[in-house]
Amino acid sequence: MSAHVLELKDVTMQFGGVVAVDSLSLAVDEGEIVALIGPNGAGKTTAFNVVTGVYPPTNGEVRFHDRVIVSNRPRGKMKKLYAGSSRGVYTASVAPSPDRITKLGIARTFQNIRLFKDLTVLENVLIAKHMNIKAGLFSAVFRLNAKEERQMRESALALLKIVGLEDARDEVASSLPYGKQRHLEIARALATEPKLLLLDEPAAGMNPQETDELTAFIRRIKEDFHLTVFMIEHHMNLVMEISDRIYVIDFGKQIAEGTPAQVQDNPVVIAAYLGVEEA
Amino acid sequence: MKKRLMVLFALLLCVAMLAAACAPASAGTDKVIKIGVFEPQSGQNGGGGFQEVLGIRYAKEVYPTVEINGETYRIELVEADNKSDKTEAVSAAQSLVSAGCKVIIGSYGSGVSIAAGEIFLDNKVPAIGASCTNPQVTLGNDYYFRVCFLDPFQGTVMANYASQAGAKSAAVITELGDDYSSGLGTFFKDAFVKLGGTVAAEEQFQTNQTDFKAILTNVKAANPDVIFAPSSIATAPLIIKQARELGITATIMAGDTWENSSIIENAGKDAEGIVFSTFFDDAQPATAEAQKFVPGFKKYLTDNKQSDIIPAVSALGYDAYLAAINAIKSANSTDSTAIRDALTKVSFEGVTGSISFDENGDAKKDMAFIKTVQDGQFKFLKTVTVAK
Amino acid sequence: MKTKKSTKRICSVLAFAALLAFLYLLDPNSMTMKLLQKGAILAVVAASMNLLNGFTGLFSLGQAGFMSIGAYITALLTIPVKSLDGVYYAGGMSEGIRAFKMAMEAGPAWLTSVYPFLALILGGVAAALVAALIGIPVLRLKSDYLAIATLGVSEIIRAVVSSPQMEKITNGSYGLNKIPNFPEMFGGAVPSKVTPFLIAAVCIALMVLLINSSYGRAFKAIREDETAAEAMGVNLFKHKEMAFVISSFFTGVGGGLLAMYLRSIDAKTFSIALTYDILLIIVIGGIGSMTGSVLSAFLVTVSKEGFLRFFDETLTIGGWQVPLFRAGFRMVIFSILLMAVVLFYRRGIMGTKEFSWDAVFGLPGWFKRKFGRKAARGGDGR
Amino acid sequence: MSMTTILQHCLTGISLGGAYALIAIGYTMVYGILRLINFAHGEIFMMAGYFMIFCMSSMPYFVAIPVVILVTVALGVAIERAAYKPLRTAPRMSIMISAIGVSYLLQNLATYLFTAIPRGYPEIPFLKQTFHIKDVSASLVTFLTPVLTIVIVVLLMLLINHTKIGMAMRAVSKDFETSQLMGIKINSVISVTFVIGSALAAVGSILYFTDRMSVTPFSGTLPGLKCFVAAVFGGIGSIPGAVVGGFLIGITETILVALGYSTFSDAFTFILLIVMLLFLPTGLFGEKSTDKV
Repeated sequence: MSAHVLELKDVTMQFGGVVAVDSLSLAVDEGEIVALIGPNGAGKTTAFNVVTGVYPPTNGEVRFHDRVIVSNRPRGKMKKLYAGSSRGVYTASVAPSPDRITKLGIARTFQNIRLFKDLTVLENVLIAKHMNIKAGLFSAVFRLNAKEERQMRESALALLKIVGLEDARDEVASSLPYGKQRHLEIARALATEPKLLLLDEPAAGMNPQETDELTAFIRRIKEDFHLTVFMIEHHMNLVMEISDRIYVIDFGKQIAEGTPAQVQDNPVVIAAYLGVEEA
Repeated sequence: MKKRLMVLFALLLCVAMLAAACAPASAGTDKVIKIGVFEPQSGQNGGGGFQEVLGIRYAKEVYPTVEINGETYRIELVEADNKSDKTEAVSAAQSLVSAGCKVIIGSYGSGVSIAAGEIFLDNKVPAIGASCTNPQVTLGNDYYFRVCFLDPFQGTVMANYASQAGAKSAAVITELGDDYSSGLGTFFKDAFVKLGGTVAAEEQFQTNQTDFKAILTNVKAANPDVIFAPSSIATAPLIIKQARELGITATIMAGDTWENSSIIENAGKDAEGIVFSTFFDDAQPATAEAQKFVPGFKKYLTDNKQSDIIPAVSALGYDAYLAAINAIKSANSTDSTAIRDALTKVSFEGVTGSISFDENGDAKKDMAFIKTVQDGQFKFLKTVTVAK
Repeated sequence: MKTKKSTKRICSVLAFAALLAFLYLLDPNSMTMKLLQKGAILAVVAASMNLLNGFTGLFSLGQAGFMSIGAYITALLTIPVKSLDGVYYAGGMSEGIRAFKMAMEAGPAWLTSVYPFLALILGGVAAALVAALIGIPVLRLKSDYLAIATLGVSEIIRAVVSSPQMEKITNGSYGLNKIPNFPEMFGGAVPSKVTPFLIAAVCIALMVLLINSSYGRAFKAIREDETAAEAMGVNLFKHKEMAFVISSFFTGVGGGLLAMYLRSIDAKTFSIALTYDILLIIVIGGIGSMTGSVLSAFLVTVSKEGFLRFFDETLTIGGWQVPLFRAGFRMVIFSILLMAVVLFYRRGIMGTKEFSWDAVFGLPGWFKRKFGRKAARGGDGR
Repeated sequence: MSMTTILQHCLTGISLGGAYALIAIGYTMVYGILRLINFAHGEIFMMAGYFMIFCMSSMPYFVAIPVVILVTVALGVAIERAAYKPLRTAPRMSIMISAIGVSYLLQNLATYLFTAIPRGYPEIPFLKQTFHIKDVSASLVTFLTPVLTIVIVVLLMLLINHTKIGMAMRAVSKDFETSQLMGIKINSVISVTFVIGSALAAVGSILYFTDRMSVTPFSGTLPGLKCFVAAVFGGIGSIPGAVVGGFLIGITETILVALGYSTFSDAFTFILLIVMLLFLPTGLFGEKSTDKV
């Protein structure tokens, strides 16, 4: 079998006494759209943050194309907790800063939109392009990299065209309508030329019609950019319609996994969601 | 929109200011000659500076005009506050020069004088320092003169006094980053050691430091006969009071800055018995000029609602003014270069003794007055003479 | 109406020529000249502080310290050998440096002509190096911790400079003087009075180029949202350090220029108050606008030391002495002004806007609208 | 160094530390709640000094002291209302600038009103009576300062841990927004914080200046910064921390000066700060907080 694009093994994230993610293991394969769902506070975003290197996990490792990108060994109390347990204990300690992970080809969006508010739409995308700039400081300051700069602008504009923001290029990001801001955030993520795209509740706060547009949009970019998509989402119809597989977690633990159909009639999932689900 | 308004406002202001600034500085009519007063009237040395200004103003009342080849010229004083701050000193000095002053008097505090010296030199306008005692002021500056003695001299004087008073060991306390304090301290040390004394303790403190307990504790441990603590009038009372509180009984000595009533006010009874050197004492009018100056200036002080103790710096300010007009007379022209040349040759009876300048432009003085505080009054002790 | 590019070019050239002509005509020893020179110097420092605080969002209060490094290095290198003994009259000077200076002065003509500029650059470089070292630990700190730490750094630098241990080099308490004035450029083609303006112009131009480059965008991204910037592949530490070092370099150069302007410096000159004055400038100018910083640098200097002096002098109108007017009043006014700006015009003169001819040409039209004359013809630039 | 000298130094250090501790508490409380370095705190302390001078000139000390405390509190609260409240929603930087602006203003105002020449601090008779234990000599205040500090801190801790307002304060410092939602009157809590902080600053200034006898417009600046460092050192937000920090800085400073490194006595404080922030960013007693993404 081909190596997974993304693989989490026994990832545990503990804040003080709270175990936000509890030895979570999952895998995402080439070209899939996988959704991670679960009630509020189930630890979905935390999982994302571990993958993107915002927090080093308490234990466990994350592999990207079979290469360990994040890994940590249990320390202090946790050691005892893991002593003699069947769960894997990881001795390597790999904790790269988020920008390194982005460079590897994992891009993300944020639950609460995090655009560069006072900068223009174009600038927002250009910043993502800065990552693999070749020109050094000197040549950048003296504009010796005019060609590179032009290319950056062109590809940025191309992206804006795709998300339908090319007319708004010079507007300030914060002045865009909510839906557009989501699109811009995705465009910005795409600008880092990722292989894997992590979407954190892309449809949050969207009306059904906008949601449908988004669904189509995600499909389209997945094809155009040969992406693998891993998303957190609450809108069930979006999730069910778009995703190939679904992981359900509750209280940091995985409680179900499978195709939308399977998950839908899984009693555990229903139990977990009863009264909690808001979509 | 508001922003736009601000921009416009700003631009207009700029233009207005430039226009104002560019307006030709009135070069003075042929009947008036301008003398610049370059003194701190605010900031750390504001107090002392003002006393110096008073002396100069009074001098102008006494000699309001000067004869230049037959014509009487009215003298006009132009004052600029240098805020005892080097960065401000440059522009203040420049403002005087631009105002067309032919001679400049000042400043209290050597630092600002040194900074301004370059400006006066560039513009070939002679300056006469009243109480700036640091060697640097006149050194290598042909346009700077001064009517007071120098720190090396002052340091030696105090060292002599100390050893004459039978002191064998001394503690020296100086302010870090302050040329006056550190300089005077060094010169005292050298002289005192030459005279066979020992320096028991050397302590430094920071500008604006208010707690001298730790330093003084060390001093107390060293148990010297005298403490030499040249410092600004800001820190003087602190040192005195805290020393006494720690039970230090040694005589505390310092330089000319300490002749300022604010020290007595702040240090109260603890100030009793401090000793310092100064340039002038109204009880000992050395010259005819002085005899005429003392009563006149006392009256002037009371008219201006000041205490009628004559501060030495006022006397020096007066002398600096005299030097200026004498030079103008003998130069017999309003050309500042000519006045400068004349200054090198002048010799006259001032309030603080007969004054003439050596090749550095320093007054040839060999006598200092030692004063102390008794019953909350400054009191003349003796004069000390040191052959240069 | 958008103005044609050519028109703008012409305007810029004309404006620049006019300024230059004005400077050339101005008497080098006039008050105006001195104030403008100081303004230009402060403009450089303010711009570099803005690069850090306004564009990268790092609230640093270390300016005075880095200025002192630049100033001391420049002074050390440029003080002519003949006046060294006079300057170091108390402690004497380290022989190594003296020897080096002698060698330099003995050097060929071309060397002596560029030497002052080398001194300035070295001053900047020294400041930058110190910044680079300090940045490694300090830049890990966030907002106000960073502020207080950098403020501490500047105090530490000041302590070291004035310490007796450094006396042979920095002349400890006595400070350095006999510093030569601004040098001429291009064999006198540019008289010394104009030099500071040219240098300032170059420095500021460089900074503007930087913030408009791709790296500048990365800086802004960090200002806007560190987490997002990192998620977009911007290496936080690298870029923060970059901004800190570059800013410190120009601050150092500014310090060097200040030394040439003052002609005599000591550790006291570079106290926290100096940093606050520069902060005042960038706040009034608008944090995040280079134009603003430059504009208000001149505005503040000229008003503070030029035409507002009268606040400090006792003013009597027709025998009646105006109250309040006495020494110190000027500074009170300025601090009140600062508070007013902070509280009511938080964006300062320019906000984050930069100068553009469009805006200028827009002004009349905008005026019409502003003061409700007839319907505006020809709107403003945007 | 003889025994008595060492004792004398210890005494100086401890009493200095006591005064620092009192000021540091003001910083730590304000920071704990507003996440703002109240740069003006040092100046409030300085102004309290001047208030005392004027009060004592017209009334006996037992009247003057409470009056001074009241006036200082008024000043502190006024500053909060005028300079910080309007900026509550503004970005962090502008609030800090506002704080710096206030201290700049107070300093210049003091220079303008009272000139830069130091004013002698009035002597409070019973505080100034000097003791001589063998060669060690010091005034009552020197002994009193640390004692008083401890007492005040204990009272403060009781207030914070066992009263409603104290609970509110703790809540606000834990989470500003949430506690607001929980119906805590943020503004009154903040005011109370400033009241306590300024009051302590006033007490601190009385002890500090009685021991050092003169006030200048700049007397506040350095103690202010040092006390902030003390607060950081002890762990911002933690009152016992601030006290420990205060004493520690006071004592180390004295030791350095005693050893003849007065040049670096101030610098050292900041070196301490930087080192602390690097290796123990939350200070001695501060608790860790992870910023949410």
